[in-house]
Amino acid sequence: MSKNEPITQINAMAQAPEEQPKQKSRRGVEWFAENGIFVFTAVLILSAAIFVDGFASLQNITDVFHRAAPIGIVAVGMTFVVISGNYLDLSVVAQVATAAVIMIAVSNEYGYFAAVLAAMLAALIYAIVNGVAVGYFKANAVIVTLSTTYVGLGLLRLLSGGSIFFGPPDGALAQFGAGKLGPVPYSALVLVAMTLILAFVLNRTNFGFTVRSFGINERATRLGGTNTGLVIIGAFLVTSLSAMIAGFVLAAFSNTAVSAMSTGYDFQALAAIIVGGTSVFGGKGSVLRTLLGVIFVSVLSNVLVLLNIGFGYQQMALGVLIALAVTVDALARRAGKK
Amino acid sequence: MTQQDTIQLGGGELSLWGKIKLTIARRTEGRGVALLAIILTVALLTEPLVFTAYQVTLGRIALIGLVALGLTAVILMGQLDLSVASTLAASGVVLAIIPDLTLGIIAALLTGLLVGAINAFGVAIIGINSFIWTLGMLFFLRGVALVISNEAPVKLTNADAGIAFGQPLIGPITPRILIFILVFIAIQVFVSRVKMGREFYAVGGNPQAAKDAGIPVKRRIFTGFMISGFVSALAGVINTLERTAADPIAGSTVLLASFAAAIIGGNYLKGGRGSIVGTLIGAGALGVLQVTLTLSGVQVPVQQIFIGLVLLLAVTTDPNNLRAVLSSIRSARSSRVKVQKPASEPNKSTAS
Amino acid sequence: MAAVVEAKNITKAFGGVKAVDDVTVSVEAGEIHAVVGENGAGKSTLMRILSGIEFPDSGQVMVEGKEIENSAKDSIDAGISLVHQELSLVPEMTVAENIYLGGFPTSAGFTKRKEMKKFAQETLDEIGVQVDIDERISRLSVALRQFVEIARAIARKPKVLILDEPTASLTPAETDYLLSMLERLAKQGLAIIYISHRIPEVFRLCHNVTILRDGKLVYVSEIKKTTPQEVINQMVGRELKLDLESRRDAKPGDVVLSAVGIKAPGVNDVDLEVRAGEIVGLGGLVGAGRTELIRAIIGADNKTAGNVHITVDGKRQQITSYMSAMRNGVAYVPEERRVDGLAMTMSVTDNVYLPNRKDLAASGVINPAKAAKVAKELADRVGLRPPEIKREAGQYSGGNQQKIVIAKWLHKRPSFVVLDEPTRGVDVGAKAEIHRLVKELADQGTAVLVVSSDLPELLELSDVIHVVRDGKIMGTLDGAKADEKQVMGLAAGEKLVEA
Amino acid sequence: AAEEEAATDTSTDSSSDSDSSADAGDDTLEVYALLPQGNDQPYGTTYLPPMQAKADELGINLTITNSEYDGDKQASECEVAVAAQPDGIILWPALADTIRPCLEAANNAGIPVWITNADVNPEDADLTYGYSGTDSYGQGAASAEMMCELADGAEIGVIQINGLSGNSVATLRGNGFAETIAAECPNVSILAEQPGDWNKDDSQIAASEMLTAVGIENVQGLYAADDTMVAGGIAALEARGENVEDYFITSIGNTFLGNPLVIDGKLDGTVFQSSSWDGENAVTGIYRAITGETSLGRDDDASVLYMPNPKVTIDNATDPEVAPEW
Ligand SMILES: Nc1ncnc2c1ncn2[C@@H]1O[C@H](COP(=O)(O)OP(=O)(O)OP(=O)(O)O)[C@@H](O)[C@H]1O
Ligand SMILES: Nc1ncnc2c1ncn2[C@@H]1O[C@H](COP(=O)(O)OP(=O)(O)OP(=O)(O)O)[C@@H](O)[C@H]1O
Ligand SMILES: [Mg+2]
Ligand SMILES: [Mg+2]
Repeated sequence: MSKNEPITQINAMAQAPEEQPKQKSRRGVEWFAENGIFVFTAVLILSAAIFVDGFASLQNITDVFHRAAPIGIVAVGMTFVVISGNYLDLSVVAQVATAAVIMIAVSNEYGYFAAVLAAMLAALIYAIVNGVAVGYFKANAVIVTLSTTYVGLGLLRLLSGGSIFFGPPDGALAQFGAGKLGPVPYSALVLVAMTLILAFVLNRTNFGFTVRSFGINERATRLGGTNTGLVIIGAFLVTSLSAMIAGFVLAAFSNTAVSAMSTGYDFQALAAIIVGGTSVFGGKGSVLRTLLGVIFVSVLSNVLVLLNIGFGYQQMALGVLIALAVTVDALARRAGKK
Repeated sequence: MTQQDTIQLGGGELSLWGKIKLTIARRTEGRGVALLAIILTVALLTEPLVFTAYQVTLGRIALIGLVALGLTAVILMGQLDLSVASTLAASGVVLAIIPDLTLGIIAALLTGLLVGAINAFGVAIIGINSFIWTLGMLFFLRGVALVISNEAPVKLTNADAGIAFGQPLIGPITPRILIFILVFIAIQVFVSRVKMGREFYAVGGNPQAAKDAGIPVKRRIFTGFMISGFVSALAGVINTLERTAADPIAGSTVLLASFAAAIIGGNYLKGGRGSIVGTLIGAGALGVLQVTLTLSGVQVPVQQIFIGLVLLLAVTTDPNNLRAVLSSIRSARSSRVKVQKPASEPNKSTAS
Repeated sequence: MAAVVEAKNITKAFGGVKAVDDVTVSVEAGEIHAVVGENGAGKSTLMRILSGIEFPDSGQVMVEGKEIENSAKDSIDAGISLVHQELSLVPEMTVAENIYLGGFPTSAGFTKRKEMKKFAQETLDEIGVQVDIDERISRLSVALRQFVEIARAIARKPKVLILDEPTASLTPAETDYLLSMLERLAKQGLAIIYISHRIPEVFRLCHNVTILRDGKLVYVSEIKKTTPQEVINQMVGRELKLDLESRRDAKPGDVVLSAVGIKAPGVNDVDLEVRAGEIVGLGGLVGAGRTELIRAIIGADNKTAGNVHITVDGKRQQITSYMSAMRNGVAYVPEERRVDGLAMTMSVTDNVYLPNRKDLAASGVINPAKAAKVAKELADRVGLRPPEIKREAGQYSGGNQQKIVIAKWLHKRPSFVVLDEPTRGVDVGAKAEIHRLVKELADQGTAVLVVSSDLPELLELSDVIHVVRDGKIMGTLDGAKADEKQVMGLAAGEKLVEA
Repeated sequence: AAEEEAATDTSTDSSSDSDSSADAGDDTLEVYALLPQGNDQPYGTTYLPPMQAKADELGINLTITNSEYDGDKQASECEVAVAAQPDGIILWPALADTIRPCLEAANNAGIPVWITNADVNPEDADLTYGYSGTDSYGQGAASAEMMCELADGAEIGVIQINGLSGNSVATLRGNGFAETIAAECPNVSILAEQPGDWNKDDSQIAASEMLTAVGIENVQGLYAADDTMVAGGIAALEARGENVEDYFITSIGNTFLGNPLVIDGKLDGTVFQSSSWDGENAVTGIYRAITGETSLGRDDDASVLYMPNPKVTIDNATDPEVAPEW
């Protein structure tokens, strides 16, 4: 080894461009770009509490949570697909409805256990079809999940006949749906639990790691010894299981289920993910941010209803919000670069 | 290495068949053509009415395809425009609330251009991913359409003009079909023959290279989004005129159908690859399929399942991907038949 | 004679780091001016400023005494043409279109395609490159792309031609061709700025040399008045004891890799063996199929025929897929590190963690402290600078990125290491270190297979050299005795003269 | 009464005399039914089987489309239907304002059109052979009348839950309710309105938020545009521990979900809507049009079949005539 010493020495002395410590202001701007959503959420909640009558009431907090829970559970799960660089899973619309209908229709006949099993089977099928098409056939996720939405909703309507199903008013499901811990409905506890679990899975497990690294560089991930097809199936499976749980929560909350009940969940969940700051290019983002995005969007909708502002304006506000969230982020980043 | 005059690095001369294969390999529309052929064959066998009533089929293709054509201009640059359906709805409402028809049409089309400019502003100037920015626009414009329409359909003041508009012009060709054809030709010529449009491919294929070569990338992005916005607005105008009223929640099926058409037609969502002809073929395949299913009276859920399966098939059969999947299946199979011979063969020379 | 192009006191900082610091360069007509320096010295940044792609913080660019505005278009119009370091072509456009990118000949906005093709063909003929002008770039080899890029630069009829490491992906034959072409162009009065890490090229081709170090200009000289040793010393900032030429004593052990009858697209029935402690080199021209061969061997791409076995600790296992290769201790340093090697926006730690995760977290739950510790050790081992394992891989210079790619594989003590062009675009210092690492691995008993188009490197490292042409091994040479002529002879298709 | 009429003419061995029928020279009549919903919604789901049964009975072959309330899609389906040259078209307008071109096209092709479920605008009625179904505006009005009765002159505040924004049934029912309240009992004031998207969960949240917004102490009544949504509104009140019986609550539908609520005394009144009546009479109507029993326009007696829309309260909720169907 001694013959190598001179070079080692040289290299130790040759200077690589050491990065200078960042200036304070730049740090600040970058911090803001990273954490703006926390600030915005806090500011929105604070100003709503001060200026909007009834916002801070316990009852209203419950309502906000009710708003946030099903869509939030879908969104935290879908974050995996987004981070893997696959835009979104449109088929959550079909999946949530399927799970809800199964939960009520099957449990009425065969009990909860059978219902959960059947719903899990459905979730698994969605995950495998979406995951295989995207992961192994390298098909575009938007179109794949669009087609599984068509097929899934078609099947659901064919099998359920589009009927509205309702559970017994005092069944366990209905009780869970109406249950609260203080002002916090059980469904919101489910959301929080899901967020914590999925945050752990994404950040602290090898599976989550490969989802992130796949989102950044697919080929390097594959050459790092990863079965990338399985990673994608896994990401879709997380999404599907979340959609299933969202379906359960929704079914429990309304104690009814119908195939059209989750219309719009696809883009609403994506909106929350984006407002939270997860990049649709993949790789960058977190489940916790998605939770914040969901809270932000839910609080905003709640406030607009409290102010009795029409639905059209609510949609406009959501649009402006998305634009604002990403603009601030982009401008802050640009300032950070200078 | 002595002085050479030329250096040959590529393949040599090709046979005729080689040339044909090369030409096909250079095109992107293969899957769309195959799908269209299958659908046409099936339609011909089961529901010939699709062809005898071809003006209806054409009308459906135009309905699906018009927005897809504009969208393709954006997709070629590696961008997305999720706001097309909302643009369609909003411009339709703008047309309907303005009593004067001409003024209304102008205002509606300007709305489309404005939307395109705002989209491009977000993408090119602020520098935001178009998927997100136009998602925001999707919600915003839907809101605008609901607000200015007072959340209800708006009847055209001059409904007769609208009905007249829906009538065939020459033979079975309605203005919708004519406009669709004209838009197709215009955009096709634009992206294949006009310098500016041709550069869309450069912007999509390698933005940095495009910029370095002095192509005004931002201006191209503006042009692309404004084309998309304008065409969506045009679709909104046509729909509103033909139906004599504007629906603020119109276009619920337009967004996804136009994406499907563009993708079946072989357009690559990351940009730089694809063609307007492909989009036309994709729209054709989807349109014929839908009309066939409607005509044969298949139950809607079954129709949905059908269309979903066709889409899934179309999107999973990219020839390149398919080849890769097949060969990895093959090698996975061969891997199971392990040669269990011990390492006893003589150290034969590694090369000869 | 007056300078055609002059960059005056150019300064450019990226977030506090001065990439270019008050640099002045001028080049005359007919002059070939070399700009050299280590990775990250600021060469590319300076060139991007010259060609109007990057804005300088201060300083000005003059062409024939006139200051030019800072925009890509103005620079092109003023006569500055840049051949980028990273290929800057549009993959789905044709050769002809790429040559005229941004400047399609038009009438009333419509492209004049016939004219464009005619001009493109003329330009290609002028530089003597044969390629189908209707072919899409995505279907061309790297070398061809490089020549198309050069054709584009020349098609703009520049006064100044800048080439940023044009030979990094070229074989000696192609390099040779390119250099004579440049000499010819210079004789016709073109001013040329030439960037390369290959010092011999610089000495063969250039009239003057400018050396950058850490963004600063440290040395300018006429080539005639300096020596390669001096140039290298100035680049690294101190005297470098040249042991690049040093060879190690190989003590090959048992066969680790044996590949028999490998066929794949571009690979034509190849047998190959690599022994423990042995470095086998694969030489040949670009496009010879070496990358395809090694990827087929390790299962990164599918092969159509053949068997591959790896023997570790007496256990002989068949390699059927990349996964099984990895399980059996194969490490792969790919050719294109940006695309295949690294997740650029992930930290060094994460990049190192990727192939080792099953090892470091058998349960599937990550232990960040352990991951960081391993990353730190490996970063130290490969001499990563700065050794900040939390930094994103993309923030490192090319040479250091390559070190990260190698570091990824060291934790597992691989039994068989494959390196494809391990030092392409890497500066001399980092190159020496990478060589040291490769030799160290072999000394520890690892079987090593190296693909290199850099002949001195191939000769320095290899115990055995196989020369590949048309997907076949055309000849095998003893690494200790072979010389450049023999390798090139085989690569270019000449008979092997018995050594 | 309408049902009896339809039942009387079941004998259909004679071929249709429709001059335009190209492919129905023999026993079966070809009819296109252009609907905006089908097996994707509870109403459509229970509307279709009686419709199909009636068609089988009358020897009609139905081709059913579902435009999912997309006016453009329905227009295109109408073009397809006209091109197919059936003996008749049943049309349930997705958007009343947008179907005139469809009617004109069918007319020009000599195909009779029967409107079901939601009538066309008055100026377009001349292009149709008749209408069977309910009056969405009237349903809203009926619900409002019950609210007025319940209020009985007292000054009360109510909140209003509408259907999906932009949907024409939602608009008509909402207007019917609000305008009738304004006209007949100005003592009732509508404090807030929000869409509930025909969903129970959405309306529950919207209702709860409206209660917060206007102050629950100011609210004595609740109206929702259908039973599913009113169930959500009731759930919102219950979730706050309110005694629902203290509130005046009305809606529309008398569905499987709403009827038990009426019986329980939670829902004070709803308006019966029979999906089977609707589906059957759509077929009966087009059959009349095809057989020439009615002609273009609304002049014949038989050209308008109004669905009886009885008000359902605790007094009659268990009567067999108003047994829920969907
Ligand atoms: N866009 C950028 N943003 C931030 N830093 C940059 C950027 N471009 C270059 N740098 C930094 O500027 C310095 C000079 O880089 P440059 O690419 O000019 O070096 P180089 O001499 O061309 O190196 P090489 O030999 O590896 O090509 C490096 O430290 C690099 O990390
Ligand atoms: N124009 C082309 N069209 C189709 N295939 C091509 C074309 N040019 C090259 N190829 C294929 O690509 C291969 C070249 O790959 P590559 O240049 O990586 O080879 P290599 O020997 O590994 O070179 P190196 O590693 O030195 O870059 C060739 O074997 C050839 O089959
Ligand atoms: Mg460089
Ligand atoms: Mg190679």
